[in-house]
Amino acid sequence: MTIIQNERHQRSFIYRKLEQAGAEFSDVGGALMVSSIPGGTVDVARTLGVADLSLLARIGYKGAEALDWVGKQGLDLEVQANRAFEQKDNSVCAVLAPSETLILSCLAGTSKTVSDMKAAWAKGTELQAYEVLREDVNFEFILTGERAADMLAKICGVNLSPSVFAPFDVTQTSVARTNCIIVRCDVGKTPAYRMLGDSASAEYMLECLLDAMEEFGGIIIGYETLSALQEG
Amino acid sequence: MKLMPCPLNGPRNISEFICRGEVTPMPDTECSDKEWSEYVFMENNTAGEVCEWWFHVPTAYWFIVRRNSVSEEIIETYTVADFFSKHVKEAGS
Amino acid sequence: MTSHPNKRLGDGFGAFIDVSKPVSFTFDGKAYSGFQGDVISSALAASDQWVISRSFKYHRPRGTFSLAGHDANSIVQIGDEPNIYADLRNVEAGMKVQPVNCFGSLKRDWLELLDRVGKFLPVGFYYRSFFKPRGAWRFWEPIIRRMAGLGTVNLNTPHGYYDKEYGFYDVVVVGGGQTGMAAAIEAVKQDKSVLIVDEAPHLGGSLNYQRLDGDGVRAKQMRDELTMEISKLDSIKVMTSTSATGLFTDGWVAITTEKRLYKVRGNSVVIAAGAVEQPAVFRHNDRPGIMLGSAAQRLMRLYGVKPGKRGVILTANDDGYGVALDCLDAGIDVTAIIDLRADPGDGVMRKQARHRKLKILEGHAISETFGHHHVRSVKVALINDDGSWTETGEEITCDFVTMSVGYAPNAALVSHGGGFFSYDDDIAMHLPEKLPRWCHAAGSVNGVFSIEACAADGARAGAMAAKDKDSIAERPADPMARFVNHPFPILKNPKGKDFVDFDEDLQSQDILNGMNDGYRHIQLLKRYSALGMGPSQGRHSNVNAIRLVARSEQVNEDSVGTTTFRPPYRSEKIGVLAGRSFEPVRRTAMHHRHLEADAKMMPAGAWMRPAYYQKGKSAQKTIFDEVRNCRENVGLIDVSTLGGLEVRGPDAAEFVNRVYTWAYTKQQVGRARYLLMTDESGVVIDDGVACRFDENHYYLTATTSGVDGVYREMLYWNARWQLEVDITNVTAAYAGVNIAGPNARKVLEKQCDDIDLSAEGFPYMGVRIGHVAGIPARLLRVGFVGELGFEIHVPASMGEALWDALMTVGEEFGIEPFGVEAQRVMRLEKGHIIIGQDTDGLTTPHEADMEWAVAKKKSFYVGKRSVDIQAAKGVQRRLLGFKLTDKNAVAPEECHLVIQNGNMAGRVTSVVRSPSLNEVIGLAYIEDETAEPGTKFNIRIAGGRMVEAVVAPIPFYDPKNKRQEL
Amino acid sequence: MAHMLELFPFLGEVRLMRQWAGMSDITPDFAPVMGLTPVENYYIDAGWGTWGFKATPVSGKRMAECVANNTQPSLIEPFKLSRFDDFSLVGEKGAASVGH
Repeated sequence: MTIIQNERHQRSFIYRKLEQAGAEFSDVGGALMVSSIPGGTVDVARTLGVADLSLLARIGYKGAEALDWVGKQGLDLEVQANRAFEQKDNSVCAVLAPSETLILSCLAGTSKTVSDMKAAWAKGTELQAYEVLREDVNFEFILTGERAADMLAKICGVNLSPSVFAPFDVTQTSVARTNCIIVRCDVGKTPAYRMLGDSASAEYMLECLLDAMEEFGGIIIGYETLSALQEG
Repeated sequence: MKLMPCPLNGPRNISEFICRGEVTPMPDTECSDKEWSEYVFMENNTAGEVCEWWFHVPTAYWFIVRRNSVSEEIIETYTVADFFSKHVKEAGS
Repeated sequence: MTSHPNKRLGDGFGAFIDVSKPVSFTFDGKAYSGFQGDVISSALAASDQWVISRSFKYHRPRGTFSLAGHDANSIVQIGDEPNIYADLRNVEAGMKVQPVNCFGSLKRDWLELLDRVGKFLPVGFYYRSFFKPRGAWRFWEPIIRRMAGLGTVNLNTPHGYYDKEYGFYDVVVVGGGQTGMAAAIEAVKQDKSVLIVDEAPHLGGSLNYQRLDGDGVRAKQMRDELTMEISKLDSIKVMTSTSATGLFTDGWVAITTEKRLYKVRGNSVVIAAGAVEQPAVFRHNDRPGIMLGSAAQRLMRLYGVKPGKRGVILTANDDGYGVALDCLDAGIDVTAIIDLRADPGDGVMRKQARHRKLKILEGHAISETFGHHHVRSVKVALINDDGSWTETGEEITCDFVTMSVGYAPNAALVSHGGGFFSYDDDIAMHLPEKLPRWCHAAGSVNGVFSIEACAADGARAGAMAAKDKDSIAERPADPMARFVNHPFPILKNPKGKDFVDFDEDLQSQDILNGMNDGYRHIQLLKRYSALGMGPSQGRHSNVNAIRLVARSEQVNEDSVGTTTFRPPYRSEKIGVLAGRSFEPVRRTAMHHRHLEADAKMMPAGAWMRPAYYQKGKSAQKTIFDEVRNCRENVGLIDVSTLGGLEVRGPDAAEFVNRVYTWAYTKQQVGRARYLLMTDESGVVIDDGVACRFDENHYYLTATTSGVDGVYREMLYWNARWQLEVDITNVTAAYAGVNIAGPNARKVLEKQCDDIDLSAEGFPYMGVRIGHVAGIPARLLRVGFVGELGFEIHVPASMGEALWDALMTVGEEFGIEPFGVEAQRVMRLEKGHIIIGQDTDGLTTPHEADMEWAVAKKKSFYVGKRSVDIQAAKGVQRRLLGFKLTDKNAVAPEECHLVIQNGNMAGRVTSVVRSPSLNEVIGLAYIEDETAEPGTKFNIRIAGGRMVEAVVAPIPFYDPKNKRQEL
Repeated sequence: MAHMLELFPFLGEVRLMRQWAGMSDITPDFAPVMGLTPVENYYIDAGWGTWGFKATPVSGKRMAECVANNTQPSLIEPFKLSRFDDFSLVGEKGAASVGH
């Protein structure tokens, strides 16, 4: 198969499946991501779509004083487990526990927060905080569309319907018997869920999602569709 | 399926958890072999109120559950810190 | 009887069918036709096909009985799908329906003769007969097995696609009748989200077919009003043609459809499942044409089908008169109404029936029926004041009989949920006594019958549920309830065939015999007589059996107790229960490279690993070639699945020191050290290596299948110790390879320029951080295989790039990938153990011959005390290396027994014919503390033959470990 | 259930009529406990963890002997309750070579 990604060191955990789906790749914030994919239209995304964000920059911090340290770097967050907080550059800081945060890039991959945090961390800290390599330990997908919650109800035992699971709510639970972090981050007016899980299970999880999505006509989409969706 | 009120994640299906058994203090190093083997092998199997170690798998989170082993009613759940500040500091640490 | 199937009753009848859409299908090979909306039973009845199956024990012809799928009579088979309720399954064009449990044809079942010899098949005969003379069972078993069972399973049926779906509601209402709808409407008033589940294709419950008044219009009106209101409320979700099959803790409701299992959580649950109409017991009460009153009404009102031409109505309540009136409206003769009650009072419908001049026999009963494949006539008996009966000699001809003698609560779900019932003598029925706090029972399942009371009870339960109030077993006053259930609708007949349980062909005498055999407790009686153990789970038999027991024991029904309803409410497909099976598969970053290299993959925990790379050769040859290439040139193995744990913080060293057996506080930065972990009982549970990257940072490896448990235990211990340390599972974050072999350094040098790779600069058991092929990497000079080797850990997303880079530059040095099998061979040549293969659930470090990895001076590590106690006691067995004395002998296998002086003295844990040494080597437990290199023993191999082995020092290969330290 | 269907796909269409669950008694070393106890005239034969069926006749016989003589018969000596006091566990897991 022709593997554009072969030229790169960093490769998405599911890039073969993306290629099989006929994905076009291009550079987003230094990472090779799916720009477009046959059939992955905005209408599809409004109903149900899944995009691979695995190569977007993200980082995590753990430890008794981790939240303090993150706060000191100028991020907006509250000590409230399972809530996420959007930053000025549209990156998202999820508080997983009073002692742990997770910082996700904005969908466009243009946000600087994550790289700034990494740079700041490299300088070292006296605080009781520890870095967590979220880029490699997790895959990241985003599920978009009105039917996303209905689809998730087939593989996840937690109620994620928009009426109950508000924007920037976070849940850490088992999805298709794999531990996942789910953050509600709507795209424009479309309900959407960013989903992180065990990177080694990325292909398995994509298979489960596509199987559950079939009933609603959901398929893989690219970031061009996401940006279109963002505009609304 | 039973619901477990996790101190970190709120009520969740019990299938997301693992129980590690009753909170039992580790006997100190001077204890007799018999006391030690009791600690290692013997369960109290209390019929009634027990305090147990529970683990929420998706978040790798340990906490303490006070429940009735007969009625299976979950009376209260605690973070580890809260539990041990409320109760006697555990031996063996 | 010959009525054309397509001629159905008109106005006011046939609510569920669409007469503009005929459907044709076959039953027992014969062509039939019905209409869309028909169920199999109704379509067959419309064509006068009343016999649907044969009974389980006596193979008596059985027909449409409840029309509700409550009885076993209506069980049929369609193609490969067994155990279908003809009462519930809608007819579809081309459907091929088969009757079950008949030998020969449905009409001529040669096993019918069992019916004649019935008296020789007493209750409990399964346990008592067929065992004498000795060996007789061998003759009888296949025959009985063939006779038993309902339907056949095609062993070639493929795995169908089933899945599941979770649902979340404030209130779940089971039952869409008057009560359920009232409850739902009330709950919505408190603006709650509500789910209504009902088995029927339309809401309404008994309002769809029951008669509430003289002129028979009220029920329909009420149904239409209620369903209209429901349809306007979009916070009510309605699921019809769906069964709630189980109710579990905390409002967990299992709901099944053909292909999907719904796992629904309700904050509160309202059970409005109604009541199950009960049969009367008299001789030959099971003939086709004899049915429940509600069944006749369902036939007429739902499907527009006449139950017959001339009917006898047996009743003990006003509903029976309603059936009679429905028959008259349908143009059917009612030859007589036989009322068990001497003084029936005056219900609205009874008034109407008398007004219509129907023949009514009060204080009478049916003592016996006649007719073979269909009821032809009934014998009338007078009930005496003392409860006994005498035949009046009158025989009434008819072609159907309906029974309306009372109800039992449709209690299954309440009982699943943990509710209890007690028998109320006043209304002759079981009532919910204790309910789970979140579970509310309402309507006739709660002993409430009049339509007004049901509405009130539904509203009550709906309000309680909406407010999440603790449930109480209460009910509104319903004066009518006392006139619904007859306390003893049983005419025990000395000539027998008075069936109590139709599923198991149990007659009233069988119940009494069971008790005389000593099985007096209802639970014992059930298991001895199989009462209520058939497909209908006692829905029609439990109550009458309890009444019989109570009578003969001269106690009241309540003290007899009840048997327990267990899930599912209705038998459900195993496929549906299993749902969509999720089997997580973990793949390494190099997974597809392995596939491209023709790897034979094998599971390792949840992971997939290459066992060996086939290259069209035999497994054995491939594996040995991989070994040879690794020993002679250089090999590359994917070790990404190896567990990885970061331990960071001021107390990192102290923590590692507490959870592992060896000493780590003095471990130098930049060095690796072997890790051995025991649990509190001193049993070896995991191993790996500790890499110390700086004072406060350890990077630990753990076994592939062990790491999750190890991580969990570490968190547990630190939750107790509260040391200032962070533990993170980074297994998936790192892809790893081990490059091993004489040429390993040459290959690595081409891709790594920021680390001194020389033996001096990077000695064995050293660890470094740098770059390989420009990828940030952690390098460990450790080796499982005993050659010069480097383990390289890089970010998972770059693992494939690393693999590609090494394979490319390695080409000139003859690099080849090797799999788990080759690695196992090489580690055994080095005498390294594999936790879980060479250790079991009781192995201590000393038994594993690993005292060297246990720090004697340490004051504490998890399991220390237990290890010390056992060490002091002396070990019974020891894991030792062995060789076969005869190189060419047959190699033993894992778990073959070690035999010393004729006694079992251990077992083999690992064994291989070493390609590097060309002899059979292995590890075995030997229960002989004197055993030392040179000690001989036998191994019992397949077929009981013995091979001689000798204890040998390990490592077998390169004893001085020169190669790995090059 | 899912695993059962992997083995026997054809069972998917078969219907399950009744289900229930019960506790299974398991000892720390997976082997039963038989014989004398610290309590006088109190004997124990438990912890078979559902695997006891085939051993019932002989264990019954030895328990009868145990009760009759109030001594631990040699055949079931290793299964005594007090084996846990001195870590003399019975290698049932070993026999089955059940790993962790």
